[in-house]
Amino acid sequence: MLEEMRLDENIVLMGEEVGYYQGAYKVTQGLLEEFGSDRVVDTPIAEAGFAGIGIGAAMVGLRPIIEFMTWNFSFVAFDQIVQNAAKLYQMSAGQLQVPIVFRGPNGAAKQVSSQHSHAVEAFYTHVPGLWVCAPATPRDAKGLLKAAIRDNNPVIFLEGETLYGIKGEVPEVEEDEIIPIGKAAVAREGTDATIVTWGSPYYTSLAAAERLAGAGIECEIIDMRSLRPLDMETVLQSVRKTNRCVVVHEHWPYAGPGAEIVDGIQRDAMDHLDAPILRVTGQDVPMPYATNLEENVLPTEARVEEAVKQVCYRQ
Amino acid sequence: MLEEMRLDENIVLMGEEVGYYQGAYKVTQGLLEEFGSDRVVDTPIAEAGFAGIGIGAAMVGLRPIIEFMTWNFSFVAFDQIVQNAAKLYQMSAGQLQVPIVFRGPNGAAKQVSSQHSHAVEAFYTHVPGLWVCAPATPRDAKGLLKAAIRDNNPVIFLEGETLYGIKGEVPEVEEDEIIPIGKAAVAREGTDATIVTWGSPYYTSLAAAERLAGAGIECEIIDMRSLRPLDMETVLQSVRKTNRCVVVHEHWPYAGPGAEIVDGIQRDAMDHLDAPILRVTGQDVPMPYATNLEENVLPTEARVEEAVKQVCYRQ
Amino acid sequence: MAAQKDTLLARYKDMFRIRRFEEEAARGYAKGKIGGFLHLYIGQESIAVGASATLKPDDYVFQTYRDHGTAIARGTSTRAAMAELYGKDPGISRGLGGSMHFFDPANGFYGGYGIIGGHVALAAGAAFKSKYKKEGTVSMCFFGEGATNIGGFHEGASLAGLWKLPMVLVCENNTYAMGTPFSRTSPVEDITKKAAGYGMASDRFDGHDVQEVEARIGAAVELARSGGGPTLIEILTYRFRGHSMSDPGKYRTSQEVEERKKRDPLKVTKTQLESLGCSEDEILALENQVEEEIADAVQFAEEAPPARHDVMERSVYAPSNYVYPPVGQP
Amino acid sequence: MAAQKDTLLARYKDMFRIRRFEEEAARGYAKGKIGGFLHLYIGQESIAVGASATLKPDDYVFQTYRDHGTAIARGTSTRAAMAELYGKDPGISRGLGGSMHFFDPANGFYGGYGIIGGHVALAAGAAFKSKYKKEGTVSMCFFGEGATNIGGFHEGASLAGLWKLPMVLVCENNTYAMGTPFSRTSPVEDITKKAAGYGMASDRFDGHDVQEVEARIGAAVELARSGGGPTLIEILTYRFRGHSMSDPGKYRTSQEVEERKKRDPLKVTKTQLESLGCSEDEILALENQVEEEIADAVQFAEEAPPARHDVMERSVYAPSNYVYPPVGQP
Ligand SMILES: Cc1ncc(C[n+]2csc(CCOP(=O)(O)OP(=O)(O)O)c2C)c(N)n1
Ligand SMILES: Cc1ncc(C[n+]2csc(CCOP(=O)(O)OP(=O)(O)O)c2C)c(N)n1
Ligand SMILES: [Mg+2]
Ligand SMILES: [Mg+2]
Repeated sequence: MLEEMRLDENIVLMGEEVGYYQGAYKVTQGLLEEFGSDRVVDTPIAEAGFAGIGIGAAMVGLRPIIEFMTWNFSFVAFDQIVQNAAKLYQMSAGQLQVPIVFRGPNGAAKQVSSQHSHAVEAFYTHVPGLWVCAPATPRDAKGLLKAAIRDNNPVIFLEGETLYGIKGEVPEVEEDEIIPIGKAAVAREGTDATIVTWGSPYYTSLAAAERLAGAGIECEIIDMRSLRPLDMETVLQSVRKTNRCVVVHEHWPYAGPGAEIVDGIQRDAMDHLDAPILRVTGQDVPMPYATNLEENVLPTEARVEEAVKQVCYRQ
Repeated sequence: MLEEMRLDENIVLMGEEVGYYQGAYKVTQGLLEEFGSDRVVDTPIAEAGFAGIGIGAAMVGLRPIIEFMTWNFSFVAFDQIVQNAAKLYQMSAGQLQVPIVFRGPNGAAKQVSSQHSHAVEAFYTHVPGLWVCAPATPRDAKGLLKAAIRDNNPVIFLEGETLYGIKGEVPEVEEDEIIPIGKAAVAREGTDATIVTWGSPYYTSLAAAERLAGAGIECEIIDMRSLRPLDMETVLQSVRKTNRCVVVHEHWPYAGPGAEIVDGIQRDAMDHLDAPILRVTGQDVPMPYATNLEENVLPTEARVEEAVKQVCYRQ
Repeated sequence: MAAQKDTLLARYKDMFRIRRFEEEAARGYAKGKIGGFLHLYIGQESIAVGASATLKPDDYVFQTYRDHGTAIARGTSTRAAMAELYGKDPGISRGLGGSMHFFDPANGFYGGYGIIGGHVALAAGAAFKSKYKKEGTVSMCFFGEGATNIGGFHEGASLAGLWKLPMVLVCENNTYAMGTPFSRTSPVEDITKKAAGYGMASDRFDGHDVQEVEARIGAAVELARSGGGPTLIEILTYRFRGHSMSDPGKYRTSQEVEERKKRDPLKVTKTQLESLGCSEDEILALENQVEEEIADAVQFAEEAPPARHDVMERSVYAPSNYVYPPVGQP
Repeated sequence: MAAQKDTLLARYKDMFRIRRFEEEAARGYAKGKIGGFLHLYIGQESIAVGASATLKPDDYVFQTYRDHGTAIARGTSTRAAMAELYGKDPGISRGLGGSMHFFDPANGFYGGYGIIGGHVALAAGAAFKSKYKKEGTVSMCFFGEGATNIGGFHEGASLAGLWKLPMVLVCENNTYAMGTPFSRTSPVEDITKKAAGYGMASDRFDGHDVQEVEARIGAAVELARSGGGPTLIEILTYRFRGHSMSDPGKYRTSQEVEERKKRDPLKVTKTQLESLGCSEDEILALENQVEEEIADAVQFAEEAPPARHDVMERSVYAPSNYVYPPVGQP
């Protein structure tokens, strides 16, 4: 963010506690000092209002980054995102662009209960006019955020609330590495089954894959990174090789990107499938508070392992 | 509605223009006169407010019916529906129930353009705690509405805006016919391919099936009627018989109930499939105004025909 | 005096253009050439015209779905406007938007919006940019009285007030929101009572006199332009037609409508023109010009090619070849 | 005088119970026994206690995520409250809700809500039912000053004002919304300026004196109960701790906090009690009772069985065996 803001003074950052407080999760640390309160704008608690202000400012030439303290709070701004951000380019027949990034932490944090634990990707991926990114690694987060900021369309940028703690290699400033929106990554190569995932279940999947390797099953892991557009080419290539697939995601089971990926695979690679595709999902309940329950509601390593074994007929 | 309101004075109806104006689409004609303005309540334009009032009143014992003039306007009340209506029963560990029906017309009407043409089922079916109904025929609309009003959970009731004009057999008052939430109907029997659909594409599918019959392909049509819970048993039974399936829906292609149905079929009946499942959907664009464009954005008979032929390898 | 007369004649012409455009739109709708929802501006012309007279070309204007009048007052050609209603390719939104979604940024018109309240924050966003870039421009947002209970209005107004954005919020109180009189949906009769809660200035007046509209809105525009922050203006007006073409308007008596027609802004202005020494011929000549323009617009729309599928598909996502401008030169 | 003393002693005990509960909650959090977000009510006890004293058992109360104090003031047992924080099965929401979502309708407490603004309309809904059923009950909704810019507050307040619902809207202005002082996020300093726009009564006062809180809120409750409609009340208060346990509160100086602690409602009440002739021993005896209660609550929570998976699964959807009551007898 810092690097991009240095490049273009049209980029402004807006959200609750992004300035003086340095970000509720300290993501925006130091930005206020460098850019001042005109560009790093603390807002009142009025998500629909400041999302709308961002969209309006984008229509007339700024390139705002709107932070939702968490994506759970985007529901009060749902109308602005779906009805205005996503549609203005088309309603105006291309006369107005909306280069805006909505970003913030997505998914469950520990024990924050049902109103604060949404994995929102199913809601936003459905809508034409939006791009949706969901990086899992720090490197991808940085490279995709750069792409998102430079894109001329509204981008829904889903950061993992539980992933803020994860450190990883990040390219140097000079490199200016951009990860294009809509390209998946093969995060682990394997021959026996494909695991398609994104966001924090990526780490669950990696761990499960290590355990499965011990049992002689080599998983290929596809980290989608972007959810709209979906890079089905990379997924299909892998499935055509392994002939088996498990999709692992945090969002509720009913539909969402998880089901969309399954639909695409069965449509374009059914002949290559040796078993039905299975999904390991967040359970179909509002998130409970108690930690013993929460752990099982989220996709677990054990459930991933079991699903992979099942598609490999190895139970 | 009338019949139910006569049975229980806890049922109140609330929405814009439901009273004095007799409903924007005249659905609520006559109710004000019979029940008075305490029970048939005209609201200001404040969907989040009156949806919230309905939820609050339901928590403490009323059984409100909240009308959205159209479902497009529910996005400003999205937070209330997803964060409160759907979750209160669980957050309160069963201490509070939310017996409420949200209803209104869903999907494209003719040429009302991008902000007024949403098929919203993908957004609401995703959420545990909600039931979702989408009847296509007048009889089902009546029977399901009765079930929805009597249910103790929040129900999303999607009426077809273009279907208000359709007349059909409706059972007499005395019959008190209730169509249970979560039961699909076999609307047409056939042996060669299954068409799964709901809402106004049901009629498109019927017409396409007639044309296909002329070409020697007999389609079985499953009208889902409810979208959460999904009656996958009925779908699977049909697919196991026909071995081919096309899902036809108005909502945008990315995920939604369309993809969820595909996911369920491939998971539980892959061995019975002789061809990948195809979907005929609303196109992945905000709805344009011009009628020549709109017609093709919506699922057409021709596209249904083509898809069925394709799954039958008869192009 | 002569200058006043010329100005007023110009305003009359602009109002008359809108009136005739709307009448022809209604006719096109009746004939089935125009579809969807069609919300006419007839009776409120003095507001669009008076307001536009206070604005510069690069100021930002946002309106609801009842947007034809405001767009035309800002400079949208009646040809492009009518073609849009007909769903044709040379329409102002290329047939994609229709009646409710006119867009003409080249003329400073940033759109008609279908969802009540949502565009107030968009307009505040344009004002935010204006302030951030020190442009000296003003953002003007129109909405109906029915919009004042919704959260979108509240949040847009709160932020505009907090940040002292260069913005004018114009509530066109035409007495009804669809079939509902304001008295049944608002906790207060006087909308400007809300201004104190937003820390902004306010004004409230009757809208049938275009000169008064221009003067009073003009003061708010000047305040905004000079850094004095936003103003909430309530203008009392009336729509002579139903809410949209499908509304027979049975919730009001014909006496009420007739009563209000006595204050028809066009009639009022005509009387003013006469007292300024304007002859009937002068007015008629001008009306004839407009008649020709509108007839031409209808013919243009009739003959124009239909909206295009490829345009629709291309305008879902913008191309993203964005290159940063050299630092410091946005 | 003796009556006043007894009453005030009771209030003191209720406030002290909340204070000690919150302190033990903080300790449980530090030990890792409690997870998620934990928002303490320390410093604001006079409001929950004073307000609850004005209410009847069947009145409806709604609060934000900062809800322990209000629930306990309404009658939630400290055992069930602490068990909830520990995520245990006998918790007031059976471990499903946690700190932010206490629910105790049996004691007239209709929940703690995590999304700013949303519960204002819910509270209005309870008031709607009260009016519709002519119950004579009142609905009271608490929210922070940070909530007054959001649409949920506006719509709830607008509808309450329009329909004259029996409701009291209590804004606990504790000066900060997370790290943001109110002055940086509100267009006005005095929140009750918004009341005129909602057509409702208002009141505004300092909250450190529980007797004053009780008297002033009591007036609004009486107004609501007697059909006089809602009141918007702003109470100036202060939280001594951070926004939640993860907030070190660096945005304010320790001088500021120390200054405010001089008006700690517990301290203020103690002084009042002394001047009413209360001995230190009397107060201490009462404090000891509370200490025992809280210690017991902690032990109960520690030993209670964990939240249950089957309860969670069963409480996603309510059983639907609803049978209509005989007509006319709801
Ligand atoms: C959020 C939302 N709810 C409902 C509607 C449906 N609707 C369209 S216009 C209208 C009445 C608006 O009245 P007012 O704001 O007074 O404007 P007017 O039409 O009188 O110009 C309503 C309820 C909508 N467009 N958006
Ligand atoms: C819609 C929404 N946006 C943001 C948040 C995150 N958030 C939680 S508490 C809070 C501050 C609220 O301050 P205030 O209303 O003054 O209440 P206080 O915490 O001081 O009691 C914020 C921003 C939220 N819960 N809901
Ligand atoms: Mg109006
Ligand atoms: Mg506060």
